[in-house]
Order: sequence, then structure tokens, then C-alpha cells
Amino acid sequence: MANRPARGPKVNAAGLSKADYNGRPTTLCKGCGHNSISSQIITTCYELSIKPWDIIKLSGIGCSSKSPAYFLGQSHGFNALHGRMPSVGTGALMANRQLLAVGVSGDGDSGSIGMGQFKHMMRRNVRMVYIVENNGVYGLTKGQFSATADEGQFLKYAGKNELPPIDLCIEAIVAGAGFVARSFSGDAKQVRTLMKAALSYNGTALLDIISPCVTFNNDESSTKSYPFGKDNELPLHDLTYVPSFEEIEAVEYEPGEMQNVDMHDGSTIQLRKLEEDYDPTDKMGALHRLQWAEQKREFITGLIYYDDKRKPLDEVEMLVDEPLATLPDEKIRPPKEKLDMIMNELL
Amino acid sequence: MANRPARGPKVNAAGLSKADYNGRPTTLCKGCGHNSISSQIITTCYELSIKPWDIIKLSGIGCSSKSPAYFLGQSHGFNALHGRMPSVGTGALMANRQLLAVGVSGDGDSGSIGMGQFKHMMRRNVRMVYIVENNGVYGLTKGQFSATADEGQFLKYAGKNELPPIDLCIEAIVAGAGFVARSFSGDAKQVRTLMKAALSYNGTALLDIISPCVTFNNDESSTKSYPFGKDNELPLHDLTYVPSFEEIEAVEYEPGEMQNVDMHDGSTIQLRKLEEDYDPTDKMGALHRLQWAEQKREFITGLIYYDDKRKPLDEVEMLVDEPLATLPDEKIRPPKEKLDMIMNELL
Amino acid sequence: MAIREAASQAAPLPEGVDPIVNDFSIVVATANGTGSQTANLAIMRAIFKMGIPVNGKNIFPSNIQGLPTWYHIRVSGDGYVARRANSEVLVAFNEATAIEDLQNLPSGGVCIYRDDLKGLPNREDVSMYPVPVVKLLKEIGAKGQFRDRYTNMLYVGVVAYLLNIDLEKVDLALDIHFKRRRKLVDMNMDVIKLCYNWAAENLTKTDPFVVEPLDKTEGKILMTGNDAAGLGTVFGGLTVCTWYPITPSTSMIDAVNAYLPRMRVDEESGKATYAVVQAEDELAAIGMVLGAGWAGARSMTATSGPGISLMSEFVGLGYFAEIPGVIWNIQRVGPSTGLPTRTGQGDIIPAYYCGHGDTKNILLLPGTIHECFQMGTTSFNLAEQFQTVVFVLSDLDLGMNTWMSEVFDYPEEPINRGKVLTAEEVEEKGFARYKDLDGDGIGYRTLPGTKSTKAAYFTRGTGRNSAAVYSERAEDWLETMDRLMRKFDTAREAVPAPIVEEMDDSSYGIISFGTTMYAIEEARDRLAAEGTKTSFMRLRALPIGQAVRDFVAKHDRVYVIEMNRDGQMHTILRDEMPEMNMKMISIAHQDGMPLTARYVVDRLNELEAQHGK
Amino acid sequence: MAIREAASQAAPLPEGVDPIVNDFSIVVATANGTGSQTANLAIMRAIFKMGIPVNGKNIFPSNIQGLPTWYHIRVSGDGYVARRANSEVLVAFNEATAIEDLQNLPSGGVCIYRDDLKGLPNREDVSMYPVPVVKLLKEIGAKGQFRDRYTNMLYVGVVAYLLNIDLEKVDLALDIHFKRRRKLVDMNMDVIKLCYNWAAENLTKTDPFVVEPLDKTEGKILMTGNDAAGLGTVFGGLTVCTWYPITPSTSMIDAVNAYLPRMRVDEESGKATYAVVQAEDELAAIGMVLGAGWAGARSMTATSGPGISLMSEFVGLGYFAEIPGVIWNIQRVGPSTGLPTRTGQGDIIPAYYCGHGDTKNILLLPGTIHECFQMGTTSFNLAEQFQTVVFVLSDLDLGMNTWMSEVFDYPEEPINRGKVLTAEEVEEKGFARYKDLDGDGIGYRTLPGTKSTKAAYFTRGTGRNSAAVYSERAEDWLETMDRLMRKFDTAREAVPAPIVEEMDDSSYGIISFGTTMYAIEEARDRLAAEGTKTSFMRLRALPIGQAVRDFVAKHDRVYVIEMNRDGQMHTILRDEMPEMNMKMISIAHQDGMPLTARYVVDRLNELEAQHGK
Ligand SMILES: Cc1ncc(C[n+]2csc(CCOP(=O)(O)OP(=O)(O)O)c2C)c(N)n1
Ligand SMILES: Cc1ncc(C[n+]2csc(CCOP(=O)(O)OP(=O)(O)O)c2C)c(N)n1
Ligand code: SF4
Ligand code: SF4
Ligand SMILES: [Mg+2]
Ligand SMILES: [Mg+2]
Repeated sequence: MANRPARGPKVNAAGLSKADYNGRPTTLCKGCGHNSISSQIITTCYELSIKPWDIIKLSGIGCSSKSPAYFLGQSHGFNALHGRMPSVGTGALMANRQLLAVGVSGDGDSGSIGMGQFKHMMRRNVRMVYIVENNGVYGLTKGQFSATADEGQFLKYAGKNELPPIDLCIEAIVAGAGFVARSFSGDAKQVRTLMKAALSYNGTALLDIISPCVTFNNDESSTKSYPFGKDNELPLHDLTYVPSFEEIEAVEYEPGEMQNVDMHDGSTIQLRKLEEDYDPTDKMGALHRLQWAEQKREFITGLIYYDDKRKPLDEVEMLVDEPLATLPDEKIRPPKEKLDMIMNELL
Repeated sequence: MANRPARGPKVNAAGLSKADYNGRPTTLCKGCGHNSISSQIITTCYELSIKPWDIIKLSGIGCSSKSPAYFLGQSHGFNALHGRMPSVGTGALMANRQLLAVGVSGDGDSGSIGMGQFKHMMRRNVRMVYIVENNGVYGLTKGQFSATADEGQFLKYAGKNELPPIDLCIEAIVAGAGFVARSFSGDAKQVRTLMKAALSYNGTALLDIISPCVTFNNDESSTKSYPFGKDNELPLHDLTYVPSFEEIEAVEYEPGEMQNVDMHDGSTIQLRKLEEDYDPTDKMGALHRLQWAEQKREFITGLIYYDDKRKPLDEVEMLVDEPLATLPDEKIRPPKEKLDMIMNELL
Repeated sequence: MAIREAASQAAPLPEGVDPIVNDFSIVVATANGTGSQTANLAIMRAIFKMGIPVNGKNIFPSNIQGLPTWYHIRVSGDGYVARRANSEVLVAFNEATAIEDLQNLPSGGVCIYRDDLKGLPNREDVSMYPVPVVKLLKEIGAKGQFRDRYTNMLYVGVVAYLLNIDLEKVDLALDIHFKRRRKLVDMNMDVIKLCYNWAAENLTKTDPFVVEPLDKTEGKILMTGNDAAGLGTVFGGLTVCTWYPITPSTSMIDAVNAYLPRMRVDEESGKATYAVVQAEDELAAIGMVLGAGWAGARSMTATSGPGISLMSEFVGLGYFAEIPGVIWNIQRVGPSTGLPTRTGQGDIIPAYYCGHGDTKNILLLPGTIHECFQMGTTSFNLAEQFQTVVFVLSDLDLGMNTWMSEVFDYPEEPINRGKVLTAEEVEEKGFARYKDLDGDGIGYRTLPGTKSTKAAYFTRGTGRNSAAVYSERAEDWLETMDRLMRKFDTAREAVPAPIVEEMDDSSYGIISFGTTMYAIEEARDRLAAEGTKTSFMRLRALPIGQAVRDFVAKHDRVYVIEMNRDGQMHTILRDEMPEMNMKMISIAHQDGMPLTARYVVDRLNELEAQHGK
Repeated sequence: MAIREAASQAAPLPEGVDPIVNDFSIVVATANGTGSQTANLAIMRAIFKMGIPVNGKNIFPSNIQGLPTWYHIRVSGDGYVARRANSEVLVAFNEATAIEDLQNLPSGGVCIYRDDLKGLPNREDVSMYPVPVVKLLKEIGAKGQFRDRYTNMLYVGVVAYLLNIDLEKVDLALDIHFKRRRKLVDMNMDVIKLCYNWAAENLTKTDPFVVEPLDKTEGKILMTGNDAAGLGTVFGGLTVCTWYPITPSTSMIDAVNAYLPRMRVDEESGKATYAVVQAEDELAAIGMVLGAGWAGARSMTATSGPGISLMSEFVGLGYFAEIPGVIWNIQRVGPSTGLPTRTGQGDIIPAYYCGHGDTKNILLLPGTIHECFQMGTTSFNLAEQFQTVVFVLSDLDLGMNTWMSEVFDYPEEPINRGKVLTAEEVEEKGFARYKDLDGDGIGYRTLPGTKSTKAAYFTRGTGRNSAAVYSERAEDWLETMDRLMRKFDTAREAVPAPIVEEMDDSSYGIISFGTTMYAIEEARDRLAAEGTKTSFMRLRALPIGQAVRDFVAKHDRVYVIEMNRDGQMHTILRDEMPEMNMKMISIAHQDGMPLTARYVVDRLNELEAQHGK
């Protein structure tokens, strides 16, 4: 299957058309940011020629968490409980370490009820793309403030939000995550590039994607709205993802303008810096920049932090290469001699 | 009661002896760090002449969380569920905003199962002293690693800890807390001073006190041990707490050596700087310093971060001054006219 | 668009046809998120204002926009308000379901439909009324977001004309809905009248359904159960309310949030005599409730199934450490996420036994919106009297749908704070928190802040003696647990008594609780008309008291009717009355929809054929 | 300290006294955290190695250091292993409880005590043997942390001398305990021998209690239930284990962690065929179990009461979305935190109904350590066959105390992965996840990673049709829920059958489960000796099958014995067998201590006086 079949340009290296990556028709609102993200997931997987059975999709509860039904219809999916996607994902990836995993959550799902699991997944570095479709409200329950809502924001239904927002990128970095990015569902190209890189990452990759809720939180006064995002997005860099099987294009740049991040699977992320001093491999710099952005209501996007020194959980656990799920009986039940050995010790 | 009674120096301004602040005999291990902290709570409340009925003590589950039974025996206490002290405290302080509250938790209780409630309490800024008796292990369940254990640490029973530690001070700051301190249960004076200041703070005051578990985690190779703490404690400043009713002593210092923090109740924290550039009112500086300390295994102590711009939850909720708990019936059941008004609207 | 005059004449009945007056159901099929609720409520409330009993049920999807939703309006001169499986009058405004909706119409029914629906067949046995939506919208000049809104008003006009609904009452209905903002009312009335006129000019009535004014709604209100419950807690002395959003409980909190600032701001200080805290999840919500209850608040939270599961550990603590707190469970269909926008009664066992170890909790079971209001007080009183967690088990049907009721009386139940000692009492008589001084299993408590050095005690979920001191002794454990059982037994006669309607010479008894009563009442009338007399007991709380035993004892057979799969109440009742258990027969059915009288009649007849002699 | 020789002679019996041989209990009272467990196990294992049946129970506080703890060793030539309320031989080494401990001794008992205990009275009717601890420690030259350790060994020497325990067997016991590290063994044996010799020189035996070699433990092992369970899961094909520490389940995970690396490292790669993850809490632990089960692992977690409460929401998801997973609940005393180091059976109802809405879960109920081992396989098999959450309800007594057993046989139960389709099967026959093709209520599933574009399905906790597509339709809901019920019914005859011991002409039946069987077996023998014959059924699982019905049908009265307050199993059995419910009489008792035969005999006789004719 490695070679493109003869059918023409409409299929990818896996022999699949883009439609093969579709899911069921969306039931989200027209214009919902989450729908754009679903599209980017479809495109990404198509472009990377991922086989549908090699990837799983996971989610919690919310409009965002419903969306896995609307992409990758030929892949297994698990729409779990509110705030609990991380644990379900962790279990699934222990059972089968060969799977790629895309988790989709919401700001309420991850920042409110799911804060604990979110933080501990980052600590464990489970190999998975963790997408937060961040709209600053609880969409599915009709517009209450979530933990990422702007301080002082006013919504007709929910009133005034008196609490400071939780910044999930900061939370992920301080919890130990090594791939932390922020993007905007209106910026399809960046979303796609980050997604590809995230799928190459050897651990938990957080994509905090601002994804406006057009029904409940799309006024320009909200930092989670389309108008605000479109007017204020401040990419830290232009990103290009170069998969392992492609050559890196050599383009001339000013010194210091370009930064390459080499990933464990041989792929590379090329960053053309838009913000001069920004170096995503500098943890303190990243935290500092995020704090600053929050104070100034700046909407920075891009690969905020990158570090690949930590092992993912499956390596820490020193798992055999094959999925635990399908080990043959002989490998999961020790032979009689081993039982006899133990019994002898106890006799 | 404001004047000292005639009995002599053995009672405080509330007319109580120090023994009046004792609890039941401790059942913790001899030498446990938590016992020293209990002593400091006793001394602090005695020295501040707090009336026992004006203060409540709250906790989760663990050796640390048992300790409220061992101090302030004449105050109401609530030993709640594992990881859930923050919510119980929030409820209690909504019911009665006049109470002072001391919460005691452990690193497992707050950093593992309680991460979500910990973070959200900081966000809400409930007026309460939140003490984490941090020993890097689950004491009461006999020595498993908690979320604050050192990365790479080895314990005979628990094996090697492969996960990075969670720094509760960082967690508190990024979640919005305005009084964040770290101390060492071996440093009685500092603990006491911080506790007094914390009791004056108009919001959630986190005291992350390294409190060695002598039974399961006291080897000098652990950053949570006595030997390590004694050898490595690096106070950022010398602290003095000056209650509102006392004059601030004017002492001569080099310029920049001294910093005064004025608190909302009229009291003052005097900091004599030991680390020249450290300014606890600078949020990014504080985060930076904590990150740095973690990387270098430095054991910094003192008032790490201070900010009093946020209102505590009871003020955000605009509660009446009296405790909601004891409002008379007329205040909690509207008169008949109000019901008639509503009914008329629906007729 | 100028204010229009409506045609003065209602649709004339076809000749030779007997009218069907005030006894039919309307179903409006639209898509979610299009704002049709305003239109539907206008129709319902207008009929109500004509003096005719009504009930409105919204059958909606778990979705924000675009999926099918059905609004059922039952019109019943006899006052029946249960759901009917089939409606006679269909407003088919949703393309996605129109064909199936039309199929479901009984012969002789009415179909009012958008004329641009694709593929809708004609049914000869149904009166078909097309509405040219696009043309009418153009006439109105509605653009953008107004198109959706006005589309809904179109059918209001047509329905009003065809069914003979008084337009003045429609105006009144909108006036209430829009809280007297006349401009909004007039804009909408204009559209309605335009369509009314259009219908008068273009449609010929071929069906027999009409409304005629009655006098049966005088002094009555229309309200949802969640609004009533929210209002009830405000009058019940609520001081701390915590919550986490979950359908169908959220609208109860919306009501609390709406009423509190209007009624419970302290007049002197202008400050709040209450705190409402949106928690980060249900674990925190119930933790805050117990913390507040412990410190002396009248505290509550509202949630639904998944929330109950998450609250279990805290509920067990509340039971054991004896802390007051109220949980409103507006039930939806479980297990798990289940059908989050459908109604059921599946949390009886989960709530009764909520917690691990031996726990048993007091449950209140409101069946009317008036009871929702009353239990706002009762639940706090019981929680504080019994120092325990009290559940109120409402459901989506009661909570989110719109019901008629007599005007609520000012609560006659006084606020009862339970056994709380003052500093003086403590100093005088001493204090042992868990001592059973009165033999009712209930100890005395003190609140934090009580100004006595003897008032303090330490609350915990671990074993303790009667002085609240930690204890692992077997005797102390037994004493505590036996006392808790005794306390639970005391509650039997203190909780709201069941409501009984007996008929002389009844063939059998029926027990139910909550909203199944509406279908059952109608079913009983029908059965009585067929010659079968029945007696009916509606439970309003658990644990049961003597009245329930007496009722069962009196009858040869008692059918226990409930909306779940496993007959949970039946299980509890049989456990409570083992000596009479074979008399109790379960009718348990849950498919997400409110029970119908038809179902009840059929099942009763079917089972009677088996069990009756 | 050189290796010593022990005096060759055991203590001579006092003249004219009939010896009491191999039939008494020893209780050792010490303080927690002093390491006395090694000494106690040495005594017990030495007696065991002499061929005499024993059982050891640790009654310990919820504390790390300094609080009273009692170790009970039952010595029974007849093989009884239940707890006895009073022990005849007391080792009083804890000042805090010594006076009370001495009071509890029956007349004619033995008290071996530290001679420095303050205020210990002399009891004339008891053989008092003082041990000069300080003096002996000085003689040994023990300092620092060794003082505590050696203090415990002191009493081993004295007890061995007085009771005639073979020192070679003590040596053997320590050899096993210290895993053949001879140096440690010898150091301890030295102390023991010193004290043995001291006792021989200084004490005169005045009591009749002795052990004498038997041949009743040949081929038997001593082990805790948690060790056996841990080992069982390792042989049961465990692949993903998640956990959060909680007493008394932690030691089961300790066993898993100890055995896995020894037995389940892949020989070729040297890598692990398993993952063990310490979760951040129980919500995460069960979430991981379900994620892993969904992806095809044999996954489990172990917890206790509070954990079960926290897991409720996920358990409901597992039930409804049909995901395999195993939860070991090592029960302790609840509600709430309760008595965390005491034993009970209070989570039957909470586990059976765990989840909101209508859920019912399969429970396994091990009663022996051998069953703990076997259920390591059975639990995974049932979870995968029935695609659901399976609970195994052990308890602290079984899990943490030390029991005798026959050597475990290699599991005869094959590993059963349930209905899982391969890519080829999917391609060939198609796939509808929730279709009941076999009429047993169990659908076929596919695992993520199955290399077919038709293998995928979407798992969720919301309503769905049989093809796993989201659905809110009433019919789909009913179909799903009915099938789940059918599946549960299929399980009735697939779970481990009860064990029945009938006596001819028995007066009544007894039903129990778990560790109550030991007291019941002893009680039945005593009753039989008094002339009352009884039949006994020990349940090993829920839901019940035909065998249970038959057993109840056969007897006029059946006593259901369990360790909780509310008679939870009794409630379930009566619900399952309503037509026979009045036959079933509850004996429910929970005070944290394992049941005694005395209690069982007394209660049965008392109730028989009421209910028997
Ligand atoms: C335990 C539990 N509590 C509450 C809910 C109700 N609920 C469903 S979605 C949701 C909020 C989702 O918000 P978010 O994660 O931000 O997703 P969005 O809808 O905004 O995409 C809530 C509270 C639930 N399903 N389960
Ligand atoms: C829900 C729940 N899970 C687990 C436990 C068991 N448990 C008791 S204490 C404890 C850990 C406490 O650790 P920490 O908070 O660090 O306190 P320490 O004992 O170290 O002071 C655990 C896991 C429990 N009581 N409740
Ligand atoms: S409610 Fe908001 S988040 Fe939900 S689907 Fe609609 S736009 Fe998206
Ligand atoms: S185990 Fe550790 S934390 Fe617990 S009381 Fe002992 S020393 Fe303290
Ligand atoms: Mg959201
Ligand atoms: Mg700890």
C-alpha cells in the first residue's frame, strides 16, 4: 500500500480518499469553531495517509466532545465521561501502544471538572494529541462560563465572570508537558500544521485551540470569539511540518530568523520566527510569554513550548512492542512451573 | 476580655492559656513534621489571642489531615474526604464569612486526588489559610509516591519515581492565588510568622510547608527530608509579622534591603531581603524563581508571592456582614407580598 | 410593518361535522434552536387564558441547533394533562421529520405544514393545510435572524384561525411571555395577525377540532416544576446554593438565580442573604453543600444522574457524619449519560442507597409543581431536623415542562432549624454531639462560631463515640449505626405523607410517585368508566410510614407503577413490606417519554387478566 | 552475640493438670509500627510447620505508629480458623491496653507480660509470666532501632518455651519470612533462644496449654487473600492494572507489583507484558481500566468503599457502553471512611447497583484464598465474556490476614477473551456492535487496531441503536435496556456456582458468602453436636442462578448471614425470590471484627426459638 494506487490524485498513499476520513454529519451549530477543527483533523489524517484503524479518537462530554462522531468514521472512537477523557486515553494506550490517539475536549471538560485528569495526563506524558476546543463557555449546557472565560466578561445569560481565567497552556507546561501549542480554529493552516507535528510527538501534545461558540460566546468583547480572534491573532512564527519521508527545503533566511525542531520520528518542524526573541524550547521564556500575553490580552498562537527529553508513559513502563491487548494466551498466563515455584516458596 | 486578666503572663489577651489551644494527643509518628506544624498553629493562635470559636479547622484525608484533631480542641473541626477539603471549606465560609479558617492538607490530598479542588479554590480566593504538609509521599497508606515526589527518587517500597514533581506554589500562583509561601516544618519561627500573615490575608493563603515523613521518606536524598531541609533551606528573606495593633519598629537598613507589605487588616509583613533581587509582589519573577529552584533542587522558603488586588469570594458574592448561617427566619423567607407579586406575574 | 387588524371571523366548521371541542392534542414539529418555544408557549398560554386546561411538553434532542424537536400541547376540557401518544393536530415545520410526523397522525387528524417541505405525501384521511412560508415571510419583510423567529409566528396565526383561538388571548400570552415589553409583543402580533388573515382568506376548514372558552383556569398559573422548585427554595430559607450545569437541572438554578436577587437582598445593607456558587464539578458542589450545612446554612445543589454518581462519596459522609444538605435530582434517563433530554424515574435505588456501606437516605418525591414549591421548605427542614442529606427526586417532565397549578399559598410550614444548641445551652447542659437524648436517634449539634469553649466538636467520616471522639471500638460502631437506623425510622412519619384516593369496592390498589400520577389519574377515570374501580396512593417520600403499609394491607393486589426498567420502587416497597410482597406487582416502563393513560390502562388490564381472579 | 544453643527441654506441664492440646487462641498485644508482625508470623508459622492448623488475624488501628494492635493466632487441631472472641493466651506487651487485655482473659488463661508495665494487677485465676524486657535487652546488647525489633523476639522465645513450640520450626518460619537470608534469621534466632533459655531457667509452667505435632498441614501453604488475588490476576492474564492506594486493597497491588516482574517479563525482549499505573485517584483508576478494557486489555483495579463511591459514574458507563473491566473491592467498614482497618461486607448493594439509572453488576464473592487466586482468572473471563464491569468483593479479613490453603492448582479455567471479531470476520460477516445475534444478550465487539475499514464503532454512554449509532428513539432505548437485562440473566448460570453442604434432615438452611463461612462451619459442627442439623450454601457470585432457588425451596427457613447492618444480601435475595421471601431470615451483624462461631450459634438458636416451630 506504500505506493499510490493508479486511481489518480484523489486518493492518498493509504489508498483512501478524503471522504474516507469523514464521520457522520455534524449536529453542531452552523459556524461552530469545533466543526472547522473536525475538518482539519480529516484533512490532516488524509494528508498523512493514516490508516483509519491505526488511530483512535477519544473525548469527554460537551459540544466539543461530541465532535469525534463527525470525523474519522472508520476509526474507533470513545466518547467517555465529562472531564475523564485523559484516564480513558491512558488506559487505551497502555492496552495498545501502537495506536495513534487524538483526544478532543472542551475548556469546561478539561479546565473545570477535568482539571485533575488534565494535569496528571501531562505529567504522565501519555503519547496522544490532546485537543482542547476552547470557547470559554459550556456550549452544550447553553452558555455558562467555563474556567477559561475572561475575567470581568459579561454574558446576558451568565452574568459577570468574576474569576480569573485558567490558561491551559501554562497549566500543561508547569505539569510537565513537552509539546504545548495554541491556535485558532479560524487559522486552518496553522491548526493543520500543529496537528501533524503533534501526531509525531513522542508524548502528550496539547493543542489549545480557540474555537468560538457562535451561539453563546461570539461577541467581539470575548477573547474566544471569531471577531476577536481574527483581529488579534498574533502568530509567534510561521510553521511548516516536514514529515520524515520528505526532504527539508533549503530556503535562505536571515540568521536567527529560522528555527528547526527535529522530532523523534525523523520529522521536522520549521519555524520562521515572527516574534524575534521567541524560542519555544525555553521553558521559562514560554511561561513568561504566556503570562505576559494574558495580562495584555494578547492572542499569541503557535508552538509555545517544545521539549522532548521526557519518555512517554509506554516507554517508562517498558512495554513490549506488540499491543498488550492482543498478546497470545501464552504470554499473559505464566507456565505451570512458575506457579509451582511460588507455591514452593510458601510451603 | 480585651485587657489581660490579672492571672499573670500565662494567658493571652483572650484570657486563655496556651494549653487551651491544644488538641487531643497526637497519634502521628514521633518526629513527624506534621506535629511541629500543629505546635506552630497552637502557638500562633495563642499569640494572636484568637478566640477558639472564631476559628475552624478543616482537612482532607491523610496523616496531615488527621492533625486538626491534635490542635485547637476548643474549635470546630471537619475532617472531610480525601482531596475535598477545599469545597467543604468554601461551603463553610459561605455559610459563615466571619470565621477564620485553617485548612490542613497533604501533598497527596492536594496534589493528586485533590488537584482540581486545589486549583479552583485558588481561583475563587476563598478566605482561608491553606496549609499543605508536604512530604512527597502518601504517609497514611504507607509510603507510595505522591505528585510532589522528586523525579528519579528511589524508595525501597515504592521503587523509582518516574514522574516530574508538581510544585504547589507554582500551581497556586498560576491559578490566581495572591498569598503563596513555602516553608519548612523545621523552621518554626518562619512557619509561625507566615501563618500569622496568612491569617491576616484577605483571600486564600497557601502555605506549602515541607514536612518530612520520618517513617517513609526521610532519607537525605529526598528533598522532603529533614536532613535535606536542614542543610539546604534557603530563605528568601527574614520575615516579621507586625499585627495591626502594634507599632512597626523602625530599624535602620541598607536601601533596598527592606520591604514592607501592608495587609488589608492593617497589619504588616516586614521582609529583610536575603536574596537581593527577590520581590514577592512580582508574579513573573516569582514563577521564574520557583522554576529555577526546581531545576536546581534549591529549597527556597519565604513569602514567594503576594498580591491583594483580588476580592475574596465572600465579597464577590456581596454577602451580608452577618453569617448566613444564623440569619433570622425573616431574613431568609421573603414576606407574603413577594410571593403574591410573583404569582400575579404568572396568572 | 404596521399594526394590523385581524379578520374578525374564526374558521367556520365544515358542514355536517360534529365539532370536537377542547379535547385534542397539538404537536408542533420544528428544529432545535430556532426559537419555536415562544410560539408554542403563546399557543398554549392563549388556550389556557381562554379558561381551558392545557399542558405543554417539549420533546427535545440533546443538541443546541438543528435537530428535531416536538412540542406537545394537550388541550383538555376535562383537565387531563398527561401525554397522549398521538396528537390530532400536527404543525409540520421540520423537513427532517415531516414524513414520519404525518404518518403518525390518526385518521381524521390535521396537518398544518410548510408548503416547501420536500416529498411530503398527501393523506386523504387528514385535513391538509399548506402554509406558504417563503411568500408570507417576504410579505412581512423578515430578514436574517428574524426569518426563523417569524416563521414560528406564522404557524401561530394559522393555528389560531383554524382552532378558533382568541387572538386577544394570544396577545395576552405574549404580553406575559415578553414581560410587558409591548414593542416585542406588537411586532409578533403583527405577524400572527397577518397569517391569521391569510388563513381566513385562503384556507377552508375541513376538520372538527376547535377550542371554546371555559372557566377552568381561573386563579391558576402556568409554570415549570424547576421554576417552582427554585422559587420554593427561595421561600424555604435557602442560604447557600451550589451547582454545576447539567440538563435538566440547570433551569432550576436559573430560577434560583432569577428569584434570589429580587427577593432576598437585605433591605438595610443592600447585600445578599444568600450565596450561589457555580462549582467546578459535582464533587465540589456537594462538598460545598456539606461544608455549608455543617456551618449552619440551609444549603442545596441541583443535579441529575451523572452528578448523583459523582456525589456518592460525599452523600455517604453526610449520612454518617450527620450533616444537613439538600440535593435536587431532576431525573433524566440513565444509566450513564443515557438520554439526557428525556424523562424517567431511574434514580430511586441509586439515591436511596447512595454511598457505600450501609446508607439509607431520605427521598422526597414531588408530583406537582406546587409540591416542588412546598418541598423547597420541606427539604431544608428535614435535612436540618434529621441532620442528613435529603434528596428531592423530580424529573425532566415535571421540571422542564409547563404545568397548570393553583396559585401557590404562602408556605404554612414554618422554617425548622432542627436541634441546634446555643452557647448558653451548651454551658448549662453540656454537650455530646452524638448522644441520643430524646430517643429519636437525633443528637444535638452546635454550629461553628458558637461562643463557648465547650461547643466545639470534631466532624469526621470515621468511627467515633457519642462525644464525637475518634473510636475504633466495636461497641461504639454498633451504637452509632443502630442510632442512625433509629433516626431513619423516626423519619418515616415525619416526611410528607402519601396522598390517597380511594374508591369504594375498588378491585385493586395502585401506588406510584411523581409525574406518573397524571397518566394514572386519567387511566383510573377510564377504568372506572369501564366499571373497574381502583384506589390510588401517591408516595411523596421515602422511607415509607404506616400509611403505606395500611394501604397495601387493604388491597388484594397493588400495582406499583414507575418509569424505569427494574421496578426500583417496587423493589424497595417489597423489601419494606416482606409479608405483603406478593401482593405488589410491578409496572415499570421507561422509554424516555412521559407515561400515557393508554399505556397504564392496557398494562393494568393485561396484568389483571393474569393476576385478578 | 554468638549463636546460642537452646535448652533442650520444653516446659514441663504442672502436675495433675490435663493438658489442653492444639486448641486455643493466642493474642499478642503490641503497639503499631514496632515491627511485631515478624514475631507474630514466626510463632504462627512455626506452629503451622508442626502440622497444626492455624489462622492469624491482625486487628490493627488506622495509624502508622504507636496505637494498640492485636495479633490473634488461632491454634486448632480440628482445623477451625474462625476468630474466637476470647483468647486463652495473652502476650501483654503494650502498656496502653494491658489492663483491659488482662481483664479479657478467661479464667485459667495465660498472661505473658513485660515486667515493666505499670499498674498491671495480678490475677489469681490466670498463669502470670513476667518477662524482664529491659534486663534481657541489655543482655543481648540491643540498641537503637534494634530494641523494638528484639523486644518482639523476646516473647517469641518465651511463648515457644511455654507452649512447647519446636524451635527448629521457628527457625524454618523465619527462614521463609526472611527469604533465606540466613544472617537475619540467625540474629533473630539468637534472641529467641536466649529468651527460651531464660524462660527455661526462670519460669514454672502453671497452665495446661501446649502444642503437639500433627500432620494436618502437609502440602498446605500460608498466604493472605490479597497475595493470592494478586497472584491470581497474574495467572489470569492481567495486562493493565491501575490503582490508587487505599487500605485494605493496597497489599493486593503490592502483590501484583511483586509477582508481575518475576513472571510476566517477555523472555525474548525482556520487556513487560503488563502495565501497572498508579493513578492520581480512583476516578482516574477506573477510567484507565475502562479505556484499557475497551482497547482489549484484561484490566483491573483494586480499591475499597470510598473508591467504589467515586467510581460509580464510570461503572455505569461500563455497564451501559458494555466495556470489560474488573474491580476488586477489598471491603472495609463503611459508610464513609468508617473503620478503615476493620472488616465487613457492607458494599453488596452499593456494588450490585453501582451507577445511576437501572444498573446491575456481576459480583464475585471469594471465600477462600484459593478462590481469590482462581477468581483472578474468572473475573477477567466474565468481564470479557459479558463485556461489563465485574466486581470481586473480598474483605479485609480475607485480604490482609493469613490463611491456610491447599497448594493452588494451575488454573484449569482457560483464558476466555469473549466475543471479539477479527478483521477477516468483520469483512466477511459485517458488524453491528450491539446486535444480539446469539440470543444471549451479548453482542460482538471489535478492538481498536482491527485492520478493516468496517471494524470501527463509536462507544458512548448515550442512547444508540444496535449499530452503535446515536439514537434518542424510544424503541432503540427499550431494545438496548432489555438486551442488557437479558445479558444479565445469561450471567446467572455462567458465574461461579454456590457451594452447598447439605445434611440429611436438616432443620434449616443457611446462606452466606465470603469469610463468614469459617464461623458458620464451626457453628454448624457445634449445632450438629447439639443435635441440630443444618444445610449450608455459600454464594460465590451474583446474580443468583437456579441452584440458589432450589436451595431456598428445599428448606422451611433459610438464614442469610452477613457482616453489615442492613442485611444487604438478604435484601437482594428476597428481591430475587419474592415468592419465597418470608422463608429468608436475616442475620446481619457488623462491628468490624470477623464473625465468631459463638455469635452464629447464639443468633441461630435465638431466632430458631422465634421462627422454628
Ligand atoms: C458529570 C457531568 N456533569 C455535567 C454534565 C453536563 N454537561 C454536559 S457538557 C457540559 C459542559 C461542556 O463544556 P465544554 O467542555 O467547554 O464543551 P463545549 O460544549 O463548550 O464544547 C456539561 C457541564 C455532564 N454531562 N456530566
Ligand atoms: C477516596 C479515597 N481514596 C484513598 C484513600 C486512602 N488514603 C488515605 S490517606 C491517603 C494519602 C494521603 O497522603 P497525603 O495527603 O500526602 O498525606 P500524608 O499522610 O502524607 O500526610 C490515601 C490515598 C482514601 N481515604 N480515600
Ligand atoms: S452551542 Fe456553541 S459550542 Fe455548541 S455547537 Fe453550538 S456553537 Fe458550537
Ligand atoms: S507515616 Fe509519615 S506522615 Fe504519617 S505520621 Fe508517620 S511520619 Fe508522619
Ligand atoms: Mg467550552
Ligand atoms: Mg504526604
